[in-house]
Amino acid sequence: MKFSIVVYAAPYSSEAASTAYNFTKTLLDEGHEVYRLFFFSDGVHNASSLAITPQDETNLQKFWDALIQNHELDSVVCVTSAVKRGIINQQEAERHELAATSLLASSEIAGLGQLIDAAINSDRVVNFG
Amino acid sequence: MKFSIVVYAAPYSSEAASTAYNFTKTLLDEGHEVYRLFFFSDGVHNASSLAITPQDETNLQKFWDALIQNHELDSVVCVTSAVKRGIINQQEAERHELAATSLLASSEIAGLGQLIDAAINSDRVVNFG
Amino acid sequence: MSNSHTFTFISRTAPYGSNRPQLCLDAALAAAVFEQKVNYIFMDDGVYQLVKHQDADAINSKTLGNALETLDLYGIQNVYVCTTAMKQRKLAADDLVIAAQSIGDEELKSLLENSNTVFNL
Amino acid sequence: MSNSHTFTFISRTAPYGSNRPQLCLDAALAAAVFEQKVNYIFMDDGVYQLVKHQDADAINSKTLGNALETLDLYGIQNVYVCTTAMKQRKLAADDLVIAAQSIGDEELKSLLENSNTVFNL
Amino acid sequence: MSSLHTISKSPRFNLLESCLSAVSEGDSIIFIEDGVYHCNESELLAKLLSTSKCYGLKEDLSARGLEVKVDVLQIISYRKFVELCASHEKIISWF
Amino acid sequence: MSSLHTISKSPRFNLLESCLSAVSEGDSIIFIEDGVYHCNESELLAKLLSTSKCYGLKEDLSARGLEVKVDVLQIISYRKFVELCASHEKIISWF
Repeated sequence: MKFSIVVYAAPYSSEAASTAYNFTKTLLDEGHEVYRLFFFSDGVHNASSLAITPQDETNLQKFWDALIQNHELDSVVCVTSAVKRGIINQQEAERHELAATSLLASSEIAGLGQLIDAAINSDRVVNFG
Repeated sequence: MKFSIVVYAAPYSSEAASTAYNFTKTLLDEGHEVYRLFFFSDGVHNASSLAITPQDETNLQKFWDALIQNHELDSVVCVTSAVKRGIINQQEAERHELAATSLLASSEIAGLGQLIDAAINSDRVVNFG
Repeated sequence: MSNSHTFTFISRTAPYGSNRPQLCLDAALAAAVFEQKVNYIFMDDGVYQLVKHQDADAINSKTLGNALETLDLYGIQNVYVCTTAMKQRKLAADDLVIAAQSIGDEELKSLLENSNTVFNL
Repeated sequence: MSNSHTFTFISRTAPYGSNRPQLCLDAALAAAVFEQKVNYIFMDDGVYQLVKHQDADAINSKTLGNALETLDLYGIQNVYVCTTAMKQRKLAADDLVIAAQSIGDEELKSLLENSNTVFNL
Repeated sequence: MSSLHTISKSPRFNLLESCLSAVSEGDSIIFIEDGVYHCNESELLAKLLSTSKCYGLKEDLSARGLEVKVDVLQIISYRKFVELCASHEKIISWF
Repeated sequence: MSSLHTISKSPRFNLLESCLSAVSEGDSIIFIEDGVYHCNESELLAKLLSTSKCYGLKEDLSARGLEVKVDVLQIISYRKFVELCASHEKIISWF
């Protein structure tokens, strides 16, 4: 079955980001398919490339990154949510003359159309916030 | 009177960050003193140097940055909260071999001792979350 | 893109305190742009979004009451408020910035049953 | 640093769902390190932090029940639970991972009145 | 057209109350994250049993040290959570 | 040693209930952000009046289009909010 997963919560502040990760991992293990991951609102922080965690704690951003790469998932961060939260890619950085990027290469920035498209083309949408 | 302000909330997701800003601005206008701003938990995102906001919206990070610089405020982001949320300075970036920094130069990264010190040395501590 | 999908958006939170009302609205407008069937339901504290005479300039924010008028501009006509939520908050239809149909629990359930995707913020 | 300051930390939220219990604990331990007088109060859902037999490995988290034992290690002995919160959640002293003194509203008020700084998470 | 409702905040936030006004006969409810603190309110859950099946996520229950009476709700793993999402026509998340 | 309590979430989150078990005679309460939705519950506030002064932050009230009966609480600006923080010995924030 084709799932899309929407994540509204940042890692570390709320358990929801971790639940979304566990859920996504399980559904892939069970042979289901991910049509799209969509990171919305504070959820965009799951795709930060700059997070550093202590060795005894989970680096959820790295977990997502590995999952996305290993399964070649389509992972999108909402543009409106991302840029105002400082999650930016090369293109946005250049456009606004910022010296850095902060988005993991495994995700791309796109609009809310990708969320609507995901809902239309998935069998199930599951929201975590 | 000497105030310290503690901010737990990120901009845009909750009104608390904006309330904290308005409050701090007002107390300075009224002739009070800020002993320290302390950004804790998701509050560290107020000190992000990478935020881009649409022209018709408030860039709260820039507002804080200007206020801190104009009044030469002591502004601290909690190290434990910051690094796992991808808010890092040059030193952390180099130590973890990350290509970018994301902390506004007007704030510095420090430990919770600075929060306790602020409480001891201020007449009032006001928390916004 | 297929046009047979029904989206229902439930907006349950108060304006300004959090960004959830704006997220819900943005997502609904996106669905409308894609020419999908959209229901928009105000429930719980969400009905506060509809109160007249809002002016959020003083708190560095955009006024949401005005933004809700865009629902109509984007062709979203199925706009509902939960009767219970209105009563609990002592609000009447006259207090609201846009026209919305009052619904009880049974109508709410039926709207949800007939939806393909529900966003609940 | 002056030693006459009394800090009171109120921890009101459930473990794991949010990071607030951890923030509260971290701040209290920092106050203890600075050799300040510290009160630590579990109120509302915060009493859930004290439930025995927690094991957060499966949700990629550190087990908070264990972490609370560090209160004692850092010399924080004034640890309280609100009687009302315990009763509402059907918890008894035996269910708790550390010893804590039960307090009613009057004792809570008096602790707060005699504090210089209150962190309320 | 049955729905699976997820509830992920403590009872303090009254999400179940809102959820119940939207639950149709045949829908199911799963308690996750801090939502698992609903699992000890056996009277409330017993009432729910007539219209809906209730589930609690094992990982969140054991993280919190919660023991639950299994006659009013079923304790399930992430695997079964995914299965429930597949077997219900849509998922409505309350958070 | 009077305290100023700030309440910044909607009544839905029951913060006032928790706050009241911690409010001493002579303390004050200010409603800010979504907390200003408490300002219309005149009965509740009238009861509070016997022990505590209640305030609502003007900017948050007008943002939300709320009209308030000024006999049970005082509508104040940020300036007065700062002044209250200075005139109370400590501030306890409920959020």
